[in-house]
Amino acid sequence: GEKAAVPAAGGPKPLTKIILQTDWYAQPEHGGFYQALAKGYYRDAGLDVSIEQGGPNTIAGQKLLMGDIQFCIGRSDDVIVTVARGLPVVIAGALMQRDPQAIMFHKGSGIHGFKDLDGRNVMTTPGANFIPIMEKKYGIKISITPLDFGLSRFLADPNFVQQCFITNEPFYVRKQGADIGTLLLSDTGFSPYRVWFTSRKFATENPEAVRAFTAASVRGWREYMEGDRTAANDLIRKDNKQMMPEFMDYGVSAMKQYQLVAGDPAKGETYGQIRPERIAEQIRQLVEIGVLEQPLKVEDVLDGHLLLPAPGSAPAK
Amino acid sequence: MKRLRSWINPLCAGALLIALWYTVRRVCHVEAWLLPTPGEILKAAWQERSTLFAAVLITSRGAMLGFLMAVGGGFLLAMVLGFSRLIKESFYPYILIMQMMPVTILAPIFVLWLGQGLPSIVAITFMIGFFPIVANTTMGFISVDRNLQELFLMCKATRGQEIRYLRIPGAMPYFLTGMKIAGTLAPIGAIVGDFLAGSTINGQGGIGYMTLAYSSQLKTPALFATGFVACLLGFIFVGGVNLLHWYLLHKWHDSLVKKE
Amino acid sequence: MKRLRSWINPLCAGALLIALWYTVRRVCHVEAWLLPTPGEILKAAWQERSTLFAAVLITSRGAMLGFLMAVGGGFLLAMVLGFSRLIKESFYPYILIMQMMPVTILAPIFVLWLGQGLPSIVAITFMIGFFPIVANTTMGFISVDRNLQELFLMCKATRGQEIRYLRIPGAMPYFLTGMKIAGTLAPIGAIVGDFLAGSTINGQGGIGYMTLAYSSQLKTPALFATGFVACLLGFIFVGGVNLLHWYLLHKWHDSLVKKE
Amino acid sequence: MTNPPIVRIDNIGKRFGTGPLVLDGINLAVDRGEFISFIGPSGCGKSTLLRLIAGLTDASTGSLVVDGMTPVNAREEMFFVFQDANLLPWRRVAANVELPLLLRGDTAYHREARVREMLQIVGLEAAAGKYPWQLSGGMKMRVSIARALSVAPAILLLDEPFGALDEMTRDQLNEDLLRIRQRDAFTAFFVTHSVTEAVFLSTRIVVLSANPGRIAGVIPVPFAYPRTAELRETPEFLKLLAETSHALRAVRH
Amino acid sequence: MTNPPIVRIDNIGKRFGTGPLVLDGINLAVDRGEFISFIGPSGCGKSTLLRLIAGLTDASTGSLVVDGMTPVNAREEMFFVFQDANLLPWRRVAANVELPLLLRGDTAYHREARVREMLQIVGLEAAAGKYPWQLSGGMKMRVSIARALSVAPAILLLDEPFGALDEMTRDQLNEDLLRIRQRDAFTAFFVTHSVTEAVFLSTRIVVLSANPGRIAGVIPVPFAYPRTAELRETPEFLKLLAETSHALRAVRH
Ligand SMILES: Nc1ncnc2c1ncn2[C@@H]1O[C@H](COP(=O)(O)OP(=O)(O)OP(=O)(O)O)[C@@H](O)[C@H]1O
Ligand SMILES: Nc1ncnc2c1ncn2[C@@H]1O[C@H](COP(=O)(O)OP(=O)(O)OP(=O)(O)O)[C@@H](O)[C@H]1O
Ligand SMILES: [Mg+2]
Ligand SMILES: [Mg+2]
Repeated sequence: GEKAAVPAAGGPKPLTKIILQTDWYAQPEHGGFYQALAKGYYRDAGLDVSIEQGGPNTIAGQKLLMGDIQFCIGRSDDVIVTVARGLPVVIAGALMQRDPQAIMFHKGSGIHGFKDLDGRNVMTTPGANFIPIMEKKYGIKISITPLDFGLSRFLADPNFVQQCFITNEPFYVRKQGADIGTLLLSDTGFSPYRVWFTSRKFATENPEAVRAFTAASVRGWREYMEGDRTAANDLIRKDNKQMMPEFMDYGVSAMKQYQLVAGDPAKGETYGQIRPERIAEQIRQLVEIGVLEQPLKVEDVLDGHLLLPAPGSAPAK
Repeated sequence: MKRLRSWINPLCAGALLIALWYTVRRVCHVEAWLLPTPGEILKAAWQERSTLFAAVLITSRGAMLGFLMAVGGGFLLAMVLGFSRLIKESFYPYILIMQMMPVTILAPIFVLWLGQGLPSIVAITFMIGFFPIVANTTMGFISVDRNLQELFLMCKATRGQEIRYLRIPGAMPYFLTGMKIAGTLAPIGAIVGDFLAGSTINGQGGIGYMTLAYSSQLKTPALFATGFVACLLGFIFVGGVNLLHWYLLHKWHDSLVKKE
Repeated sequence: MKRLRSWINPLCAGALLIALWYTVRRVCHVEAWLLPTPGEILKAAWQERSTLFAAVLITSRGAMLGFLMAVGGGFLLAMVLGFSRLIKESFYPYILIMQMMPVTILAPIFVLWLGQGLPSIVAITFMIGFFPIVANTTMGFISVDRNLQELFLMCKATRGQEIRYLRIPGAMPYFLTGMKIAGTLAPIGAIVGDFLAGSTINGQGGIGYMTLAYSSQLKTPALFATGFVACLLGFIFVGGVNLLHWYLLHKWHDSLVKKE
Repeated sequence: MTNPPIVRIDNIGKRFGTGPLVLDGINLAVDRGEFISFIGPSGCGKSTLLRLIAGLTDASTGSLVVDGMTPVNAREEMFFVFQDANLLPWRRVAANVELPLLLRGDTAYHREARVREMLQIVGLEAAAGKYPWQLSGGMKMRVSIARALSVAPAILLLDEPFGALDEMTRDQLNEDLLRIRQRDAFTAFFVTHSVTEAVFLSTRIVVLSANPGRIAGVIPVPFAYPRTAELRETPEFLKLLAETSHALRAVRH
Repeated sequence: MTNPPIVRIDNIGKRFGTGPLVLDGINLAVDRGEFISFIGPSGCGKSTLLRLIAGLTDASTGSLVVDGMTPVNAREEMFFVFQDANLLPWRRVAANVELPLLLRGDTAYHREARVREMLQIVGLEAAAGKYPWQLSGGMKMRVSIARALSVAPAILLLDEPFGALDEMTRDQLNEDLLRIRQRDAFTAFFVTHSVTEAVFLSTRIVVLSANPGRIAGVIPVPFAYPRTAELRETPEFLKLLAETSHALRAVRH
């Protein structure tokens, strides 16, 4: 990572330059970052943050290690696999306590739970970790069609089953009058976080910046979910003209409805929180299905010094 | 009169195809979100005109640069291969590998080395378009009339002269055909590039991005409009190549000369 | 001796490229997860051999059928276009549209009409491969020597006879070049088809599926192994076409005849 | 009542595109069974005239009737020995000779016999299995001649068929041609640069002048058929030869 | 002390691939400035012999030395008028004639003058801007001749250059060729089917027999240069003509 060379003498502290690469085109699922950016929380924390949008083939992990970017977004299980494959990255904070990925199906197709997927064809990401875990847990076998991010085949075929973001696709298919049901993947018992992570190198060299980024992001997220979203939404729309207000509202309400971002307060979950136990559980599950040849230590993917001080407490300034 | 006919025929055929299209929609009960009618597509194109226009501008840059590089690079490569049997024998298999290696696998490397956006898109377009040119031009080079080769031997022509004055002009019909194929592949290449290595600039993506966005939003008419816009882009390439074809060959080549 | 040389050269070149590869890894500090070494790739290929083998079987079926259909269909289409100026003028633009329309847009329609799996994959492979054949063969058809055309006029040859005995043999060098291009595109077509219309039957996907799976699991060496397996498949096609080229042309065509 | 001419050329003019006149005011009526030779300087329009008769190109002015039809419709009755051998490079010698027979639907049995016969006439039995690129220039032309003779057309158009052949072969083929003519009674239009050949073969010799091509004179050849090699030595023959040579030389400006 | 021969052919034999012998036991030593004509039946190997001298094909047995070098190395001094005109279809007439000059690096100024001169000799000034497909057969050959003459080679190989030309043009070009030879003193190897031409042009006539091609006889032509059109009418000329014709006919079996 490179730092901005702003002279320190007497002036403001030099800002650390940070690029966050998201996992998709700008959308409400990135709202908190945009909020923090729009409201200047990053700047207040001494960071010069810019957000790069991802897309269908974002290779964020590699870019992280090349030093092209400093943070990116992904599921915690993918981060674990990334580390296991020898890419030294580290999780810094959770943007969602529960992953928004879900299975979407037509109401009339006779699916009520995961068990009913047995023998069916599901359009999803090949190689996704939830597949073998789900198959194992429910004793089912599915066949897979690669996800093409389109929806017309789902609409055309009443028996079509497709993976989706619960905050996203249901909006469009419902608009076309489809009567659909969804199953959140985290209900399978395999519940990864959606996290932001950085390279070990950057974290070691700039622990302050990482902590500051996490704190400002959490602040942004809290405000995006609970406060006035206009600033963030304007920025999102600027980055992605396809974002209609109606759609963004839907996304936010879905995130709220399924307690995706802050999690379940009853369980003590909150914005940004990462619990090592959950990471350990995910590692165990990944070993069980053979994705990991040998178990990792939680410390391989987490660095306690970087995480928020304690569950539930206010974000550090 | 002749010129008129050359417009009327495709128009009639087009009308026929459109009629067929509407019939399919009716008879097979296909829905708009799967196969919109030309009318719906036009309407969507009009509604989205500013977005589409901006997308085309972005993509056409990548397609054009990639196409030009494929043409230039393919031609040069074919020339090198034609120049030396040794090089051809040694490296042709690896050129084939490069062509046949799925671009999805190489895309991450491009992105990391060239960065997200235009350079990577151009590289991907190049990858997709250059082989037809290499294959055709090489075939043109080695198909040169033996008798003319003997003439050049008698002239003590250097290898370079032989290539310049004999093989290149002789291979033109093949080269231009390769260019035509590359021209149809260039927009596709840029779209694939957009998928694999694109980025949105000021919130505006290229055609590849738009197809993804529209298809994930179920805006099928707009999706098809995007497709046709991509075709229009392709027509510009193919039209340009056809003009070049005419310009270079109409004086002498059997495909164009009107012998009375 | 000659035969030996034709093996040694590519092998030397290959050794050179592999050395270059290792050097790039060393010098540019590229990591295994971006560009694995040939050794790592081979290891991964060996570890995943059963999966890869099954994937190749699945994909090669689609690629082979799609290739054959592209060859047959492209040839027929070129013949029809060569047969009738009217048809050519009327429909060529629409053939171009079909070629240039991004396959992602048409794929859902194929899947709906042909069903998931092989038929759609074949259709997509066909779509990707047929135009090089059409373009080349058409060019071959219209490049036929005028003097030979006059001979056929004097023979009162029917249009069909002219095509069979004059245009088809005369267009062979062009047609075979088109076939070569289609051959390199066929595995890519099947892989794209796998992306867009494939599904895992009995838990086993084709090569396209495997590239997606490996890349989402960050198994980069295995990903590259998949790519090389795709190339191997392509080599079979290109090799077949080369054999055909030799068989059909070595007796008379300047590209192969050894005139002493 | 006389028979109508098999070919009637009426005031034909020909220019290519917007170029200069290549042929101008050509008038000629040819009866069935005649053997017409065209001689004239290089580039005067002889090949063009043959192509006009064959309907391979259209006259710019004037009219041309072949056997009561347009040239294009009368093609069935004609065959052309082109100035270049015009062989299909992918067919062996025998297959090249066979081609017109194949195209008109003759049986394989008949074709084979016919091809063998024709190759024998032109002395190429031994080369039947060769490809065109393996032939010498003269051999190619002989294949082309064999091909034309194989169809036994009513009208034979020959554009310098024997130009690439040595004297012996040429004389031999001249005699062969007359022998076949005796049997098949074809009408011939024959372009040559050899005055001897023209006098030996023709019923009439048409001398063309150049720029634009015009008929400078028509020389009737009175010798009766069958003509034999001895004719070449007779004083009448030599006289006509000198006369024709003179007429040809007069054409040059 | 005599000069060494410019071309020495020693017991040359030639077969293509595993085919029959095409040329057998050819021996010939040619002095600088000679004009050697080859005559013989079609397919006897005349073109092959020229191609051997030019180094365009290798002898199967025997040795061939051109100006003390291998044929390939001596190519600089040679030029070939091929049996087919062999023009580049994408170059206009003038550009085709210009080609060898261009390739050897002559200046544009010199090239233009030379091309104009050569086209004038072959009578094609008016066709300078035409493409090959717009030319008559004879015109194409004349372009090819102009191209060869333009480089003024020390050794000129001519494969039936005048076969497609009318008598007048041919005689004219014969005389032109001798005139140029007077000036440039090239050595010529000349294939022809016209005995008259051979006798008129040559210092020696080589008669070849066929299957395999062998030298059946070498006829020296004693007439002094410069030779003019009148020579053709002299009794000595006619006598040698008859003699050569006889030798040629004797070759046929
Ligand atoms: N490339 C080749 N491959 C095989 N055979 C060949 C080849 N070229 C020529 N021949 C054979 O060699 C023999 C001599 O051919 P060549 O062209 O030298 O004859 P030629 O004396 O020039 O005859 P012509 O007067 O008809 O031009 C012929 O029988 C021909 O079939
Ligand atoms: N397709 C064409 N386009 C333009 N001009 C042509 C074409 N064909 C022939 N010509 C011109 O027409 C004239 C006559 O040509 P043609 O071939 O009839 O001559 P020719 O009498 O057969 O000569 P040769 O004895 O040399 O074969 C020439 O000047 C030639 O340039
Ligand atoms: Mg002519
Ligand atoms: Mg010859």
